[in-house]
Amino acid sequence: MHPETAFGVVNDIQRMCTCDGPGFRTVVFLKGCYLNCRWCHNPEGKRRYPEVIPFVGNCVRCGECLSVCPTAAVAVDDELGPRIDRSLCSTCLQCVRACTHDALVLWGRIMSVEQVVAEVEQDKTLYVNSGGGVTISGGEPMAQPDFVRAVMEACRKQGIGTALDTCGHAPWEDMEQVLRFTDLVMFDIKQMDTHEHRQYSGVGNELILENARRIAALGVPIRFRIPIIPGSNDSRRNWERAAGFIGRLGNAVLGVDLLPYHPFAGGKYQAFGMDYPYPGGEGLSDDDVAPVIDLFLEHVPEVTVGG
Amino acid sequence: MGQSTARTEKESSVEELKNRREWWFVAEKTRSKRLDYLRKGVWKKGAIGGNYAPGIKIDLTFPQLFIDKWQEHEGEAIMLQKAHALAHVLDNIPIFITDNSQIMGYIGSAPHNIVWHWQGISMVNEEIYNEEGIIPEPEEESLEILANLNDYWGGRTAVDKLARVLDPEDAVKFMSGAIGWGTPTSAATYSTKDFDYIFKGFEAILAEVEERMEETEEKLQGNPSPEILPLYDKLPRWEAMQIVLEAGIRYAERYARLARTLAEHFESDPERREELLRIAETCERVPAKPPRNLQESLQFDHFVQVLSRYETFEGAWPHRPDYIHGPYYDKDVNQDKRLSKEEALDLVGEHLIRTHEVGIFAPKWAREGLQGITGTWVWTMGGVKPDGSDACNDMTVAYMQAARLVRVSNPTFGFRWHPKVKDEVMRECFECIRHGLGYPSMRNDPVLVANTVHWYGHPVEEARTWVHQACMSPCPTTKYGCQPMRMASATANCAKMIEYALHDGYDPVVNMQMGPKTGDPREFKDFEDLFGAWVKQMEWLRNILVRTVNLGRVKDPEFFGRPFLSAIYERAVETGTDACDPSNGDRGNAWVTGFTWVENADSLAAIKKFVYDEKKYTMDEVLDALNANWVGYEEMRLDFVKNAPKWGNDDDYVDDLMVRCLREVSRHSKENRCPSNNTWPLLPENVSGNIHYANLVGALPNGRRLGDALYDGGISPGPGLDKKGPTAVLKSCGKFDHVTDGRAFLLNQRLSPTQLSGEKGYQLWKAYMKTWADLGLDHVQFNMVDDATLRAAQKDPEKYQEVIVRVAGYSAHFVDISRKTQDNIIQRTVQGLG
Amino acid sequence: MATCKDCKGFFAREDDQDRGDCVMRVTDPRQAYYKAVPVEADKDASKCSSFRKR
Amino acid sequence: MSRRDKWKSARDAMMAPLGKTKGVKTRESVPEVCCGKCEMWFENAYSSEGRGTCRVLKMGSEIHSDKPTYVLEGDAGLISYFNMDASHCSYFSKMELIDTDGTECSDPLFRRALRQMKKFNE
Repeated sequence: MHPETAFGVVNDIQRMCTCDGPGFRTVVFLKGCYLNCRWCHNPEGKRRYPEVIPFVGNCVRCGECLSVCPTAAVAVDDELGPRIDRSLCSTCLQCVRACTHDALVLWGRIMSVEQVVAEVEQDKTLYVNSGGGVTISGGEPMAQPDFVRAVMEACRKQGIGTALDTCGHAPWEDMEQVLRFTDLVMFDIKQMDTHEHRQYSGVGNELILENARRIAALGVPIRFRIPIIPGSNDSRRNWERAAGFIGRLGNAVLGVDLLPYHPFAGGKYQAFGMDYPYPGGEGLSDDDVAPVIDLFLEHVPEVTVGG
Repeated sequence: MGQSTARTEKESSVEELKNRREWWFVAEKTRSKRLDYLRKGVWKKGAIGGNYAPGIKIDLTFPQLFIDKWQEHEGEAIMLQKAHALAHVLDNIPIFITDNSQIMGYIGSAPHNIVWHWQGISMVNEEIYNEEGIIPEPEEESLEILANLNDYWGGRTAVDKLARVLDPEDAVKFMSGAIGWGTPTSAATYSTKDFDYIFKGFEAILAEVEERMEETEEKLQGNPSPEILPLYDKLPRWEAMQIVLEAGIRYAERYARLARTLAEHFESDPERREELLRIAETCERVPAKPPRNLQESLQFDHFVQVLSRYETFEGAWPHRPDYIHGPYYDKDVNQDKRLSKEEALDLVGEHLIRTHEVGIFAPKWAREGLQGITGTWVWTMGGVKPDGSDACNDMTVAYMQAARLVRVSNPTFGFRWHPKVKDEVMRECFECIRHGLGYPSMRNDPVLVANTVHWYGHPVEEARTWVHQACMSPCPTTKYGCQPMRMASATANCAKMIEYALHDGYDPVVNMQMGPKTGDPREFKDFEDLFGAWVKQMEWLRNILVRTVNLGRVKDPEFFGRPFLSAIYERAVETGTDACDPSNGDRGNAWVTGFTWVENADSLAAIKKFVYDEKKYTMDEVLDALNANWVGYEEMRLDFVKNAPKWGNDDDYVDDLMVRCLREVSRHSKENRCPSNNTWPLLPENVSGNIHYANLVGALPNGRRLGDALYDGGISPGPGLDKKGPTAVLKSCGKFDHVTDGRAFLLNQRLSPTQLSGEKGYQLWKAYMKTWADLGLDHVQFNMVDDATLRAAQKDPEKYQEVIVRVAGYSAHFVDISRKTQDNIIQRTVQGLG
Repeated sequence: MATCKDCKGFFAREDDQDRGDCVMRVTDPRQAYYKAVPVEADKDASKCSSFRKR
Repeated sequence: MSRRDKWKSARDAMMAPLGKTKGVKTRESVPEVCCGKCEMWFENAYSSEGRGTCRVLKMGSEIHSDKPTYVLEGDAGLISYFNMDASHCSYFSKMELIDTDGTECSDPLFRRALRQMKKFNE
């Protein structure tokens, strides 16, 4: 592996997760994403590089950050709290160090493959006892394909199961090399209509659907994760097309996880002092989701709701 | 037709309630009418926050009946004097039979009364006099009665007598309340009970006593030699045992008589009439003779518990009811088919309720430390038989199911997990936890059996009979294994160890030189000096507690006297001694309960890192900040909170210190000896002492201020300070040996209920438990109520009367604990499964 | 003088007619129960509020 | 004074009222100015029958007479009772009464357990 690919940008590593694959899992959230979904729940994961993001609620307006910033990129608004002008910020982290109230936080740590694997290995007993493992998620992990491949390869050597949580938008060559070390793919399908896909996520879906076909053809176990976003993709026509598409992919498909939209991310945007581009209203009720479940069950062996 | 529709509606709404995880309403809808009536009929005896609920009154009939005969027999041997007084109480205390009930016996003269034991500590007697709300009407008259009683008992109680014998320095420091809890008398106590022996029946024990007495009298007529001299003291003790056993049988007969009277003259419902006759028959049979069926065995058990609590304040309830009653359940339900499962469940559910309703006045420190409950009544379930095979039975399952129906906060269960436990039993445990009961706590049986053998040398077959002596400490239920009194009165406020090490032994809170002078920390040249001071303070604190409690134990037969307990203790019956007499073969099972323990490791780590390793702050600065209670040092305090290493994150820097502290204590545990010449290991746990001690422990280097709640205890990390997730907590806790590094170690985990739903939830929990066992931990308990529910319960307590949370070592109804403890529980990290 | 044995709530003991149980129905705010207190048959009941003539 | 004797006087002060208090009257009398209302007084945590320690004065001090004596050095703090007359004590400093509804455990310190102090809370 090239030295420059031995490092990745990691947003967070969460241990003992139960929603992202079988058993107990350690989820490695990487930074950077190819898509720009309006409802995105992890806005801190979008950009590829480390960045300082304010936690507005923690700010006590002490002004320490202002005094240490060499490029005057930080401003503290009496009402809105700390703001960072990204065009000026050099990510020197002086402000993060100066802030004792956790109001300015660095998102994205440069980590080596060894560092990540060392942390993943911590829960090995738990994976063994529960059939769990590591899940690489994002952002979009395929934005750092060499790094993902290296982490997965190392985990496999340790006997740790691997899962990839991807939006599927990546060159097939990249996909292919990662899949060699992947036990399970969790694959997002958001919208079957490419124009609508482009409208809400910034790119068309041709590459995504093609990759789905190819993964299934390779025989790598795959689960589809389908967000239900009111006003964006929740039409019967879309579900019929998606179910039909998935149904034709063959035995590699383990099931479908429906992820009904919930408005919780709004709070996160607020905390970061960002505008939420998708004020989608209330969460969905069981009654809204029930017909979608039935529809998918006609085509796939298992449908779950939520994580 | 109409009926079946109604039932479907009920069922579907139960489904909905389950989906919303409103378990308390699920219970209300699914339990039998009888259980519903009995559950709702219970008067809440646990103090709410620190106050008794409106309507709860102190029982004045009991102490007045007692003192009548007590004074009449003044001058007799204490056990005999007490036996006469107790028999008089049992013959005359008002008794009652609640509608729909099938199990009899209550301590006190009415269901809303709580009792107390005036012969323990006169300070507690005065506390009752001073307490608001519990004085029965007419108040003036009751105060007069209380004042007279207190005047009589003042100076005559067990602790008053002990304080005169203790070294005066020890007495003052022990009773300062700063360094620990303790009532070194069996007046405030708990005892292990050997039901293999007790179930022979009181008549059989009486016959045994009679035989011993005859034998002894014969010897006394023989050749005079020094050997016969102690025999003279044995005779009145045996006589005392006879008196209380006979009184116990008469007490049961009073219930039988009342039940017959009701059946013949009052009851019109034929079904209830039959029940009353069955009650009469049961109470005529037990405790005089061995039980023959489930109702008799439960009734026998409960009579024994009630009689014990007439004799003394039993603050815990060591018990293994599934093991004791399992064979009777099997006979009635599986073999003879005398009872249906539902009928059996009614009896089991009522057994929990009858226990839950017991109310004993607790002094304020105990009410704060054990919020919302009367005592730490942890019943032991599961485990193995003496031969090592699985002991779980249908009764284990029945108790778990009944617990979900009656949802009492007390008793709770501690489950003895071992690798042979069947999946169906594990599922029952999990259902209880999932239903938000907070119990069973899970105990690692192989580890604890080994631990019991290691510390006290109990033979392994006996160690395998263990029950929770209080919240946590295993004790065998055998002839020489049973522990008659609360040796755990040595309850240490461990945070004082580091506090004193940093203040040259001085305690500013009680304005007293408490610990030894171990030097001004400014003069310490390195971390080893500080650690050395810590070791000296630790030893001093343990020594004073152990000295006091050892003396209390040895003096107990002289200062208090236990006729009833002696009568049900095989070794006491055999030797004509008081059950508490350590010379009758007691093997010893003492431990020091370690409150506020983890603060030591975190504080030592913070100073080691910042003062000695990194030299970021001087000791001067640290002491100035602590003396100012961190006021004016907020930035520095946050640095100590956030950037100093904290226990529970799988960080060797602090974890190694924890292990080192534990090993120092273990070394010292073997140097401290109990009256049976056995060891005094440490058992870190807190109940809710972390709140009680909030105002008694000064500022600490872990960033804590005077008044802040301490950590929630045992080896649980500080709330919100375990940043690395639950496995890191488990791994930190797995770094020391749970057999040789201490007696037992309490670990709290809050798990998110949404993540543990369904079959997957169960499988994940089981994997978690497997990992916990792999790491060799001895204890874990779960809270599975989500933040939203707890917050809602704070806002609207009326609607959430039945939400139960695990406080630490026991469960309590959430609305019954103080706001400060409630906040503390919410603050405990919800371990983010997902 | 009214004594306990004249009361409807008095039930003499089989083994000793001079003593017996005073049985009363009590309904408190939470539960209903029957209560028994041992009494002498000849005890003065003139001041007893729950006395009910047999 | 030997170590034992020194602590004996503290022990006696702690145990003194036991067996000596007689009847309702002594128990009910609470002077207008008393230790229980002073912020220097800290009620004992072992029991809340009304015993406590002074945060300033040490053993040997006498405050309930016309001519109080104050001892400020020593190993043990002065043990006194909530209803000890403190009208002559120059260290008396009246405590603010807050949150007297009894829902909180330790604030104000222990006072709510003492029925006799209730009249001052109203």
